[in-house]
This record gives sequence, structure tokens and C-alpha cells, in this order.
Amino acid sequence: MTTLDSSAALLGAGTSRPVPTASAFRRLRIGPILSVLFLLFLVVAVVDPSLLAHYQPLAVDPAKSLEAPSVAHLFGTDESGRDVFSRVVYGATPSLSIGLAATALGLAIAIVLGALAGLGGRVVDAIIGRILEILFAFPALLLALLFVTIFGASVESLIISVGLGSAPGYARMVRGQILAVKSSPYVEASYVLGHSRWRVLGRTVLPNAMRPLLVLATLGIGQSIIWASSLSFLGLGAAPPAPEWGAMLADGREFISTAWWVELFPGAMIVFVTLATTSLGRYLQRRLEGRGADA
Amino acid sequence: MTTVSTGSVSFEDDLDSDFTTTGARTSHSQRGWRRLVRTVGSGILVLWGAATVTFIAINAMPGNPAVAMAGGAASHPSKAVIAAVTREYGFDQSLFVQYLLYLLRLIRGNFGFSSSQKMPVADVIAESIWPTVLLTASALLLAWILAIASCLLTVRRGRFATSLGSGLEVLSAALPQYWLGILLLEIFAFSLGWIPATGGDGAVGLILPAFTLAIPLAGFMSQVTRDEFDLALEQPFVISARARGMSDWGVRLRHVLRHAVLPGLTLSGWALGSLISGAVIVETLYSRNGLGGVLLVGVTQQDMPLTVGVTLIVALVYVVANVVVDALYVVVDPRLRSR
Amino acid sequence: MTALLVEDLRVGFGVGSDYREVVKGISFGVSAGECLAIVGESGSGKSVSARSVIGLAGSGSRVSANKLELHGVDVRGYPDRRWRGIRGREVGFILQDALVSLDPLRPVGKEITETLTLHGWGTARTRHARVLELLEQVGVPEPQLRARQLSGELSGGQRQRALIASAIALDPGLLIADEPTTALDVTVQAQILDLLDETKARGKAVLVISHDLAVVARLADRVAVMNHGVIVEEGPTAQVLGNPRDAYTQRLLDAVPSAHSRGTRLSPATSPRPAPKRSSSVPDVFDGPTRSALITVDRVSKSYRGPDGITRTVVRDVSFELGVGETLGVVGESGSGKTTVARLVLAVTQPDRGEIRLAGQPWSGISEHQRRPRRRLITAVYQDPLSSFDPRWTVSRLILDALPADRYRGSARAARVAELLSLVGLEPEHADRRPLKLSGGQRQRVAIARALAPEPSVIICDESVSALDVQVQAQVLDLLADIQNQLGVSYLFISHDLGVIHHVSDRILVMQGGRIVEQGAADQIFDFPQHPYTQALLSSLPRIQKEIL
Amino acid sequence: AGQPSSLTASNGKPVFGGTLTYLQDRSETCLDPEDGGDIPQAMIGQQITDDLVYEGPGGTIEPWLATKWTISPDGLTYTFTIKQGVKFTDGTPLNAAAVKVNLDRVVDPKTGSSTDGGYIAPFYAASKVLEPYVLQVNLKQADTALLDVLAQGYIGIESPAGLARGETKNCNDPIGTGPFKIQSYTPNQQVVLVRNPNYNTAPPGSAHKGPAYLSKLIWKIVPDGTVRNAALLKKQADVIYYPPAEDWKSDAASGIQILTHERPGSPNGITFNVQAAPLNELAVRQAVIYASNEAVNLKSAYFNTYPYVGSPLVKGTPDYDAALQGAYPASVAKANALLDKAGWTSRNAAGYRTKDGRELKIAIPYDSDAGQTAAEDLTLYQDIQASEKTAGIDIVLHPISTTVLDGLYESHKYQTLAGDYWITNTPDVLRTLFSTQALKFYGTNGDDYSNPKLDDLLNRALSEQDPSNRAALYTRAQELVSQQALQLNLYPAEERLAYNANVHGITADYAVGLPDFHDTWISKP
Ligand SMILES: Nc1ncnc2c1ncn2[C@@H]1O[C@H](COP(=O)(O)OP(=O)(O)OP(=O)(O)O)[C@@H](O)[C@H]1O
Ligand SMILES: Nc1ncnc2c1ncn2[C@@H]1O[C@H](COP(=O)(O)OP(=O)(O)OP(=O)(O)O)[C@@H](O)[C@H]1O
Ligand SMILES: [Mg+2]
Ligand SMILES: [Mg+2]
Repeated sequence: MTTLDSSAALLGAGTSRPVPTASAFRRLRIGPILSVLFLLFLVVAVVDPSLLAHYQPLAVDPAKSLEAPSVAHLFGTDESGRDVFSRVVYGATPSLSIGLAATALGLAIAIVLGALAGLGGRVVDAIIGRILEILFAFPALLLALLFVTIFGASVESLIISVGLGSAPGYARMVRGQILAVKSSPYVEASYVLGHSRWRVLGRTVLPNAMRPLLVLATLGIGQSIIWASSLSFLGLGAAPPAPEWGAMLADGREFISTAWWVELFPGAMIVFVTLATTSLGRYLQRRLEGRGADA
Repeated sequence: MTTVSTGSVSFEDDLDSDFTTTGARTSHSQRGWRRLVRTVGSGILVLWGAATVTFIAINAMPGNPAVAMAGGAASHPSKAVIAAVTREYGFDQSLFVQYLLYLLRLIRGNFGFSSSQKMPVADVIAESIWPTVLLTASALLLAWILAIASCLLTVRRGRFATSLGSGLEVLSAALPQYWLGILLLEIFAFSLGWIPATGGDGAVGLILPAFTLAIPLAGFMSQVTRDEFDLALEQPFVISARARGMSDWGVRLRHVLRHAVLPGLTLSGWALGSLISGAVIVETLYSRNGLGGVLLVGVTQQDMPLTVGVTLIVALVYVVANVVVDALYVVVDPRLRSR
Repeated sequence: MTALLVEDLRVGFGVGSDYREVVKGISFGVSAGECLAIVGESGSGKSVSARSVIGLAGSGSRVSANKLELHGVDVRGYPDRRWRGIRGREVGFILQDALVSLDPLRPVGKEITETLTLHGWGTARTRHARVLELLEQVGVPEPQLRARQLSGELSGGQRQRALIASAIALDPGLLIADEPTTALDVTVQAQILDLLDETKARGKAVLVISHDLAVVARLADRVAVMNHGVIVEEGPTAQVLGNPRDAYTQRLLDAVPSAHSRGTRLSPATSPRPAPKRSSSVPDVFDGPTRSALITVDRVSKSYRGPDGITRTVVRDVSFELGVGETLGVVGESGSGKTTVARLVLAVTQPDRGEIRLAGQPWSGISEHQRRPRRRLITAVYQDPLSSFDPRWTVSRLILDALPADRYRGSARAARVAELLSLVGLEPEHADRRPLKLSGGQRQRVAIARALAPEPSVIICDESVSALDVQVQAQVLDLLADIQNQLGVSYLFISHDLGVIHHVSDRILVMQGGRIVEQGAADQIFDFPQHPYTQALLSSLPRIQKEIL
Repeated sequence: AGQPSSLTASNGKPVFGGTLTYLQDRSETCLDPEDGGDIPQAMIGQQITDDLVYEGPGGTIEPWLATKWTISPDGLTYTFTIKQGVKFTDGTPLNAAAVKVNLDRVVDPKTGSSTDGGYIAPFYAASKVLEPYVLQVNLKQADTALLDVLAQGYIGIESPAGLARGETKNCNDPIGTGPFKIQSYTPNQQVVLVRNPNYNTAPPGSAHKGPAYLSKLIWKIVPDGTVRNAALLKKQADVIYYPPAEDWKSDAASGIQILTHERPGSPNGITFNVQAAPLNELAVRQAVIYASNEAVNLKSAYFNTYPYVGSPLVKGTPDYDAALQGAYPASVAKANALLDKAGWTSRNAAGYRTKDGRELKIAIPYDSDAGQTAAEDLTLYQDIQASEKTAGIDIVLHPISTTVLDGLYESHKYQTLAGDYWITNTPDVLRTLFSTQALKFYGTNGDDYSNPKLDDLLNRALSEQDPSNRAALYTRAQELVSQQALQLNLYPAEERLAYNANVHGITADYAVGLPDFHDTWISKP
């Protein structure tokens, strides 16, 4: 018998260069592993930065200003002669906590609004829907700027404004999720079994509606960090010399031509955090959905 | 395209030949009207809401709102000026009356005078709105082009291309705009000198800012588009098309793409909001004139009339954009026409 | 001349250790003017085999064959470009999922034109005319209008016909139809089969794939039975269906429910309890309300406001009763209101007019609070059990959730779960699994166990077996029968499958457009249908000829 | 116009014509320098208007639009003779009446002239047109700084017809007698200026008389220094304002010239609020200065581009006292000794000094807007912060928005003000900054300092017509201010321009160091 070598021989081009499912899974895992490793690095940086950084983040040494990366200073030094690597490591705590806190706040608001809209009947839903739409008309940064104008620039305002800015998006998803779960056959099945409204809400609707929020949160952290750092960049965030990444970026901006490392590394940190959380979030998302798919 | 002599619209030929879906035409146009009325209604509602929120913001501002409206403490408004503002805005009246007066002025298109720009707010906006609309619109367009190109070229194109495509998308979405902007500026303007460092005029000046805004957005768009693209490629109707003898490119362009852009299209309304946020950063970064920069000035200089004006214009742009997106959605997904 | 000749076709998916062969060396051929049917249960490799014939086995597939000839030409090793020349022109292909095989965003006419355009047939003008002609030919009414409509605006049968039109547009010598009648109402199903018959009569070769033996019996000249990737038996239709040589074929045939199978087991015994014959055990209640009625539905109507703002009455003036230990079958075409009736009886929706009583007490029109204590009396088994389970819960948790709190406490609860599981024929080890990790039949058993947990008097089965393979369906139907015999529950059994309905029901309701057009004892309805709709329904039902069986 | 204050390599003959692109860091909301009075306005104003008098090197006052003047012995009456045959660019003739309109307008609070209004208004009584070209100015009180102030670009003489158009119009297109006039103005983007072909009022310091060499001057706003510098390097601009300090080295390598001109007045530094604890203690203020190591930190933060100024006045200011430059040599030991003596003896866990349980903590609020606070300054503050720590002083940096900062300034609820400087060409700036009068009436005394002795010295100096007596009084005032440690002085405000090698004749004026393009020409590259 003649065995045709592979599908390429028999199949059309469109299907002859397929992405085999098995290898797709293998490919998927590299990202999450790297992400987890990077996040572990960050956890260490938050728990005990001195393990990673050998300089104090605030130790000024004007004699050594703007030294290029070397063995002694992995990421070089900044304009005050501070070790950029150490600052990046110490900067993990403020930068991440702003991102996390803002995401948490955004989600909290979203859950309340979304749950009210999803569960509160037609009128409440319509009202909250309008409120969300109005909030959507305020781009995140605009909201943050307004907020900062009224309440002043501080880390707290930063967190609150970024959280508020991200809330409508989350809320819309929470609402959609609750509505979907509410009308799902398994919720109806619960009612048919004679369970009370509150029991069904508490045991079935809410837990299931909240399930995708983990993924959402993971995806959101990176964006929150980016937004918070944008505000820091505009000068509305953390105060120097605190090693917050966004503020460091604002600092390093003018050295982009003369000392690129001051600008590049904090920025790369933000990118990596976002990459890591996003790829982890998407991995989780696929896992969640994938379980449904292999049914 | 040839039209068949029967007089009806031919269903022959290319993507762009639009098949009017049929059904009772009158009821369609009635539905169209109803939808239009609903969209406009909800648009007005959003504007009203935005105006209300800004009204609350003015009143939440520390200090005398009359001073804020007269340019803030920093501009040392005279007593007479404060009195005039107080009278005009009714700051001596009840909050409700103030609110009504405020709405009335807005309806009349009277946005007040910008203390920081020494110009009527309407003039400031008129001068800065087009650069921003141009910037955000071209960024949106560019983001779409990048996202679609990425999907067409890399979805299910072998392991390497696929990972490259999806990797680049996630990376793009993770880039902070200001950082990307600085890098682009350094590379293309400072080092290579391809583009004037000050941005240059006209289309050239638009290149870097538009890319700065578009790349992260393209990352987002193409992630959702990719998922949908991937799904659609496996759909029975796609296999049917292949079974009719259609080529891979044909399938991608004629069938899959249309489905794949739908979720991204839904995102476009939101995306515009984020682009306006981004415009604040990009306009500062590239020293471009525009609403973003004006807004930043308004906010940092506590120029309340300006801030309110820009806020409402942004809300209006958002509303209009959503109407456009809705309309586009129907063009791409004619199923909605009959709903 | 042989239109298609396949020898030792093998198809596998995956790479390395994940590699799995799903078609394991099958051979078959179809000649012009002949129809070959491939039958077999789900997953046996029918579709993959068919798709391999046009080089579209699927992404990540490995295909090999000793011989693959289309109209006498060896097509192995063809590059994509040459395949494209064959697809649509020499082989017309109708995909399995007819309802979603037309691009929902493009007008139907454009989809059909595509075949012509791709192969450079005619001019724009002639193509237009040809499309209208084709639509006419496949029996789509008002072709001018339909061509401009989106596929979503067409009914299922019309869509299937449009798809056939696009497949035969270039008059290919070979037509492959994968499950051409699944998901269609019986009446529409009959029309499609006629259409395929006609194609065959025009001298084309037809390869039909189906899991429905009745469809095959009507259409095919020869039948090939596939199981786990191999053809276990092949021969003339009458011989294969009437006198199967292979044990698998025999089992397949046995599992088909019909009037003849009433009161018998459909599957080889899986439990020690034999199902007693009980065809005459239930009194004939056709003549009117009896006192023993568990559920009384009295002139109930229900209407819905559609998204377009138009109110449609989906259940009109429906009255019936369900007696103790009785199985009441409900049939009717899609959209006739069957599910709505079930939902009304379940009291998850309230009637606009009329009244429903449960064991003589009001059931509709009272508060949920009043209803809750009696809720356990009526439970349900749905078509898609998976979606009716909370995705976070394990099997035991699902059943525990349904146990009445007042009746089972402490360790008695776990014991009761075990008992229910064994009652439906599941192993204790299944208790800790999530439903996702169970097979379709097992899931349906879990659903039945859950429905039994509150010890109901009535179980509503809405298309409970429609998504299952014949053999699994057979097991579940047997199980339901066993339970009824043991516990004496009543079933309100909804199905669009007349065979199933005939097999399980004592009495039958026939619904059309929200009305009950006819009701009566099962045999009476099947043998002496009164209403024209029932007659049409029954006459369009393809059956495996009695003489063959 | 003025004298080239750094030698420009101008080989060859000046060429007429050409367009020069100049990049400025900040936008001006109004082009008229009298309306408000921000530096960018004066910089534009310098190109389109001329002043009544001209200040030459060493603070000498020379004729410009006023050909001559007399001062009454009591210093209360000034009589100016105005140059004849001069026309504003709108055709309006220049005469005494026109100047009167300008002076009256400047002191009118409605005009909102923050700079000249503040300098002139307290003294100005009225002016009278004696003859078409003779103007008499009467003062309420003697003001020896009047002519210096009139030489500043902030009070360019504008066309009365132009002014009559109203504030908005005049803001967009002020009309003067200067070498250039405005062709178009796009707020926040650019101003296009074209040569005034009839220019005939070049000041004494000018290298040439008659119209400017350049036919067009494109004045673009590019806030980002890095971008300005890159544009210059790529020849997309001819001259830029304020090249970033870190780029000077590489600029020089690319043949870029840099012009610096120290602006007279009070240097850039950190102002101490003497009412706010702990800076109400003289010892603490002095200790902070001793501990700051400011000269070294300045060198590092600004890449050695600024001279350190330790005295209350910048070198070029009349009656500047050079002896005070080294009044506070960097010494942590001295700081420690002072603080120990003042009772700040115990230290907390973080190593900062405390007294009665209070930490020795000083907040420096600064403008979070990157356009307002130079990045180098921020570096400098951080470096100083680190230096102060060695003496146990806790410096906290507070970024706040312009608005909030304005409010803070208004309320005087701050310990320090960062980036404070005052550009003016008279030692009277000391009165502007440290007198009780300034505290009570002008709101320009950010130190909240009030000392009758200092007030007396400054007031006497103001009416002292004898130059040497006046110098002595100002020397004593400077000593007092320095001894009181009212501010941490850092560096002079400087005019800094970078330009390509083919640009010649760039100058900055002596009065306040504004760029002047009258003598500028471009040779073929
Ligand atoms: N693209 C693919 N990748 C991996 N496995 C596949 C793919 N397509 C089909 N299979 C597997 O091949 C086997 C045969 O599938 P096929 O679709 O031919 O079944 P079938 O007999 O047509 O069943 P049904 O009656 O349900 O349509 C199944 O186990 C299926 O999971
Ligand atoms: N909640 C609802 N809102 C609006 N219309 C509904 C609703 N439920 C059902 N309908 C409509 O009522 C009609 C009858 O639906 P029903 O589900 O009862 O039909 P069915 O006989 O069960 O059909 P099938 O065999 O397809 O399941 C359909 O046209 C359906 O669209
Ligand atoms: Mg199949
Ligand atoms: Mg149904």
C-alpha cells in the first residue's frame, strides 16, 4: 500500500499547514511558565527586595550619575547615581500595589453595580445601564484627571481614579455574566427543585457569575498598572524619590538619548508585568473555556 | 458589476456589492427609525449625564465655585468679576436653580470663557477638536489595519507564524503609550531622523502619534479578532466554502474576516474612549495641539469652564462614535437589520 | 463508471503520542446513478471519511489511502490548487451541520453564486439566472426573494435546500451529503430525501451519511455500516437492514425505537431487572378527565412578546390530563409549543389564561411561596443535561442539592445519593466526578437521578433522549421504563422523534402551532390518525420497512 | 535688542533674508507681555516692541524710544523726550500720548500686569503730555529702580490703536515698533513673525541699525527639551530655548553653539517660610543650608552647566555683593553643631533628628507639571534630600498640581517653596521678596519674613539718589538677608539658547536676558 506521507500530500494548502491541537497546548505552556517565574521574581521583590537588590533605592551618589549598565549596576545608574536595578526591584511594591488595589476597587464597584443591574429587575437594570453608559463617556484618564483635580494628587487618588475608570467595563461584564447565568438552564433547574430565590442566588447564580472574574482581574491588573503609571508619568502619582515605575519613567524621559537605560528598564518592567498577567489570564481563560469545550 | 435586467439588485459579485436584505421594506424603515430615535435618545441621556457629573464635580471642588469658574484663585479674579460670575451662574441661588441655569447655558451652547486660554471655551474647542479627531480616527483606523493584517497573516499559519502573531499582539497590548511614544520618538525621530523631531506638519506629523496610539489598541483588537477568526475558520460555513472550491485566502477574506471583525467592532466604541485618554498623553508627548492637551491644561490650571466644555465634547464624540459604530455594525452584520 | 473509489483510507489526528487513527483503512465505492449510505453511531468516523474524499479531512489530519479515485482519476498528492478545481465542480458536498453551513452574514444567493464564480462559470447575468433556476429546482419557494435573504431568515429546510443548490450548482458527478436530514422536522426531512432521490435519478452518484437507519432504508441502494473507524458490514440495503450479518449492525437495528419495540427492551440487558410487558397495564383514559389525574391542564394559553415587539401566542387553549403512572407523549414540529407546555406544567412560567392543577390543587396562578412545598412532586429531565447542571458541582453535590432537606439528614443523605446512583446504573466512583467528565449517556443518567431525588410523582422529559446516540438512547429509554415500573411515576414525554414517542407513550398529544390538534391512545393515533396534520406527520416518517424487519 | 553677550562667530558679512525656526519651551496664553507677564510673553514682546529706555552692560541706562530724560532732585518727576518719526507697525505714530496710554494701562489693575504693574504701580501717580513728544511722569514716592524697570521687555510700548481693540484681540496680535511683527498665531503651537521693514529704532547695543536681517521668524512651542534638542541636531530648527543640560556635551560635539546669559535678580532656590516650624528657628534654616552640599549637588544634577550662586542676588544685578557667595560653605559638621545647640539632639529610628518628639521634617512642595518643574531640579532636590539626611534632616518632596500649588502659595501654609526666583535688573528685588510691604501688600514675600530693620534699609535705598550711598545700603540689606538664611540659594536664572553654527548674531538683552533676533542672520550652511 502506498502511504501518503502527510496531509500535505493529500490536502489542500489551506488545511495542510495546520496547527495541531497537541502542539498548540505545548506552545501555550511556555508563556504561563515564564509568566509565573516572572511573577515569582516580583513576589520576592515585594517580600524582601534586599534579596535581589544590593543597593538602597534612595542611595544617591552624584559622582556616579548616569553610568551605563555594568556588572556592578545591572541596569546602570540614574541621574542621581542611584542603582536603577535596585530602584526597579524596590519599585515593585508601590507599582504593583497601585495596580492591584485599583483593580480590586474597580472589580468591587463593578460587582456591586453589575449584581444590582443583573438581579435588581428591569428598572434598576435600566438605571444602572444608563449610569454605566454615562461613565463610559468619560474616558478613564479624563475621569482620573477630574478626580485628581477635585481631591488632589496622591497615591490614594490614583488608586481610586483608576479603579473608578475601570469599573464600568467590569460592571458591564459582571452584569452580562449574571444575566447569562440567571437565564441558564441550571438555574431554572434549581428553581424547579423548589429552592428559594435567595438560596439559588447565593449558591448558584453569584458563584457562577463570579467565576470568570478571576481571569478578568488578571487581565485587568496589567492595564491598571499601565494607567496608574500613565498618571504618574503626567506627574499626578507617586512622589519622588519613591521608586515607582511610572514616576521613574517620567524621570528618565529626558535621558532617552543620552542614557537610555534609565527609561528603558522601568518601562520594560511595566510591559513584563502586563505581559505576564495577560498571558496568565488568557491561559486561565482558555482553561476555563477549554473545559467547556471538551464536553 | 452588472445589474440583472429583472430590475432587482443582483446578488452577483463582490464583497462590496451589498445585497439589500429583503422583507417588508416599510417595517424595516420603521424599525430603523425606532432604532435611530432610541440611539439619539440614549445619546442625549449620556450627554445629560455627563453634564450632571461635571456639575457635581464643579460643586465638589474645594473653595468657591465662582472663583473656580472665574479662573481659579491663581488668576486673582477681582470682586466684580466674582460677583458677575456668581450672578451668571446663580451661585447665590439654590443648587437646583444653579443646575437648571447650568443646563440652560449648555443647551444654548454657551460654554463660558476659558481663563487659562483667554478665549471663549467654544473657540478653544473649535481649534483643538479637529487635530484630536483626526489623530484618534487615524489611530483607530491604523489599529484596525494592524489587527486585521496580523490576523490574516498569522492565524493558523503554522506554529511559528501563529505564535509570533499572538505573541506580538499580547506584547503590543502591554505597551504603555507614553513609553512606546518615547521609544518611537527616540528611534524614528532622534536616531534615524526619518520623521521631524517636532512631529512635522500634516500627515507626517500624524505618523508617530497615530502609531503610538494605535499599536497598543491594535494589540487588543487583534486579540479579540484573532479568537473570533480562529473560531470562524472552523465553522461549517467555512468548510462549505472550501468544499465549493474556495481558496484559503478567499475563505479568509470573504467569509472569515467579516465574522472576525464583529467583536472588535463592538470594542471600537470603547476604544475611542481609550484613544481620547491616550490623546492626553500623546498630545503632551508630541506637543500636538488638541483636546487632550487642552483638557490637561484645563484640569491642572483649574480652568473649570474649559474642563466642563472639553468633557462634554468628549462625551459627544463618544456618543457620535457609538452611533457610527452601531451603523457600521449593521453593515457588517446585516442580520441586525431585520431585528 | 465508478464515480468514487476508495481503498484502505486511513485518517488520524494529532502528533506523537497523541496520534489517534479515527478511520482505520476503509474501502468503498459509488457508481453513477447509485446511492451508497454510510451508517454508524456518532464518532465512528463517517464525516471524517467523507471529508477526506475532497481533501478536507480537517486541520491537523494525516490522511493516507491505497486508492483514491474520482471519476477514474487518482487524486492523491494533488496540490491545493487542483483540489480546488475538483471541489464544487466534480464533487458537491453537503456538510453535516446544514443550519450553520451557510455564511450567516451573506445573502443566500451569493453563497450559491460562489460555486459558479469560483469555477468561472458563465457571466454575472447567467450566474444570476442559474441561481434562481437552482433554487427553483431544489424547491425553494420565491427564489428571487430568498436569494436576497440571509440564511438566518430561511427556515431549516430552506437552508438545507439552498445548501444542496450550491452543491449541485455545477452539476457534479458525485454528491456527498453528510447527515442531510438531521435537525429537520419529519415533514421537511421527507422533502429533502425526495430531492436526493431525484439527483440520483438524474444519474449522479450519491454518498449519504446518516446515523438514522430509517433515512438510509428509504434512500440508499447499498449500505456500509461503520463502527470505530472500520466498515463492519457492507451490502445492498435490504440485505444489511433485513438480514444483518454483523452483531453490531444487529444491535444498531434493535436500538431503533418504534411501535414494534413498545414494551420491549431496546438495549441488551444492562441491569438484572427485566422490563415486564405493560402495553395494556394502563387504562385507556382517552375519553376524558378521570379522578386520578395528577396534572390537569385546563384551557391554557400563553403568549410572548418577541424582540420585535410583536406578541405571539405560542400555546393556545391547551387542555389535557396526566394520570398516575402514565406516560403522555407530546409530538409536534419545532416551534409548535411543546417546550412551552412543559415549562407551564413545571410552573417556571405562568399561563396567560387557563389553569393548571396538580393533584386537584391549584398549581398555576398561586405564589411561588405556596408552590414551593409541592415543587418536589414535579421534576424534569432536559435535552441537554450538561447545561442543566451547575458547572462547579460534582455529581453527588448535584444530587444532594435535589434531596428534600426534611426527609434525609446526616449520613442518610449520602446513602440516598448512592442509592439513586445505583438505581440509574451509575457506579459509586462517578459520584465525585464532574459531569463534564462523563459520557452523554452517563450525564443523562445523572439528570434522571437528580430528577428522582425529590421522589416526584411526575417527571417531565423534554427531548430527553434526542441528543443521544441510538444505542445510548435505547439504554436511557429502558431505564426510564424500569423506573416507571418500580416507582410508578408519570412522564410527560416530549420528543419530535415519532419512533421514540410511539415506543414510550401510553397516550399522545399532537401539537401544531400551539394547539393540540389531536390526542389519544398511542396506537390509535399511529394507526388511525384523524387530523390532517397528524396524517402528514406520519406519512412523511421514513421507516424501516416492516417486512424487512 | 542688545549687545551680544557671548561672542558669536560671525565670520563674513550678514545676509539679509531667510527664515529662522526657533523652538520655545512654553506657550504663552497672551502675546502681550503687559497682560499677565510670564517670561515667554516677554520673549515674544522683545521681538515686537521697543522699550522707553535701554539697559547696557553694567546696568547703565541709555536712550531708546526716549531720546533723553530728566529726573527732578526729589526723584518724583521724570520728563521723557520721545523719539520722533517712529511708527507702530499698524501705522499709528509714536508720541508722548502713546507712551502715556501704555503707562496708564500698565498700572491699571484691570490689565493684570503682574510684573510691571507690581514694580511701577505703587509709585506711579500720573503722567502728563507736555508736548507732543514730551511726557512727564509723576511719582508718589521716589523710585530709583524706575528706569531699570522701564528697560525691561515686560513693558514694550504698544500701539494705542492696537490696545483699543480690546484685550482678546491685543493678546493675539500686540502691535509695537519692534523689529518684527506678528503674522499669525496658533495658540499652543506657533507664532509666525515677519520683519518690520520700517524698523528704525534699533537700541544702542545693536550691531546694526535698520530692519532685522531675518525675513521670517517661526516661533514654535515644543515643551519637551529632548525633542527641541533633537530637532536642532537634525537641523529642523535653527535656535532652541533651553537645551537640556545633559545634552550639552553631545551638542558641542555636533558643532552646536550655546549662549548663556545670567538673568539678574534673585537666584533660583528654595524659599523658607520663617513662620513655619521648624524653619522658624534660624539655626535650623542655617543648618539646612550648611548640610545641603548644594554646590556639588548642583554640579551633578545640572551636569556642571550652572554656576552656583550662594548670595541673595545674582552677579549681574546692580550693587551685587560678591562677598556673600561663600557665606555658607558646605559643612555637615556646622549643621550638626547648630542643630545640636538648638536642641535637635535625639534621633528616631529612621535616623532623623527630633526635638520634643517632633521630627526635623521639612516638606518641599513642587509643581507636578513637568513643564513647570525641570527634571534637573527634581534631581537636584532629591540629591539635596539625600545630603540633608546626613545631618538628620528629613526632606519630603510633594508633587502637587499647579492649582493646588497656587492655593498653597496664597494661603502661606507651606514650609518651603521650590524653584523660586525673581528676574529683575535692580537690587530692589530684595524689597519685592523680603519686605514687610511685600508681605502685606504685594503678596510676593514668600518667606513671610518681616523685619523693620530690613524694611528701613530697602526703603532708604529706593529713594537714595546717590549711587554709592545706595550701594552701601543694598550691601547691608544683602548681608542681613544672607545671615537670616531666608532661602537656600542655588543657581541663577539663565537665558540659554542653543543654535546651529550657521546662525549668527544671537543676543540676549542686559535688562532681563531676553533673546533678541534683530541682529540675527543665517549663513548658507
Ligand atoms: N479535526 C479533528 N481533530 C481531531 N479529531 C477529530 C477531528 N475531526 C474529527 N475528529 C475525531 O474523529 C472521530 C470521528 O469523527 P467523525 O466526525 O467522522 O464522526 P461521525 O461518525 O461523523 O459522527 P457523528 O455522527 O457524530 O457526526 C471522532 O472521534 C472525532 O472526535
Ligand atoms: N421566553 C420566550 N420568549 C419569547 N418567545 C418564546 C419564548 N419561549 C418560546 N418562545 C417561542 O414560542 C414558540 C414555541 O416554542 P417552544 O420552545 O415551546 O417550541 P417547541 O415545540 O419546544 O420547539 P422545539 O421542537 O424546537 O423545541 C417558538 O416560536 C418560540 O420562539
Ligand atoms: Mg459526522
Ligand atoms: Mg422544545
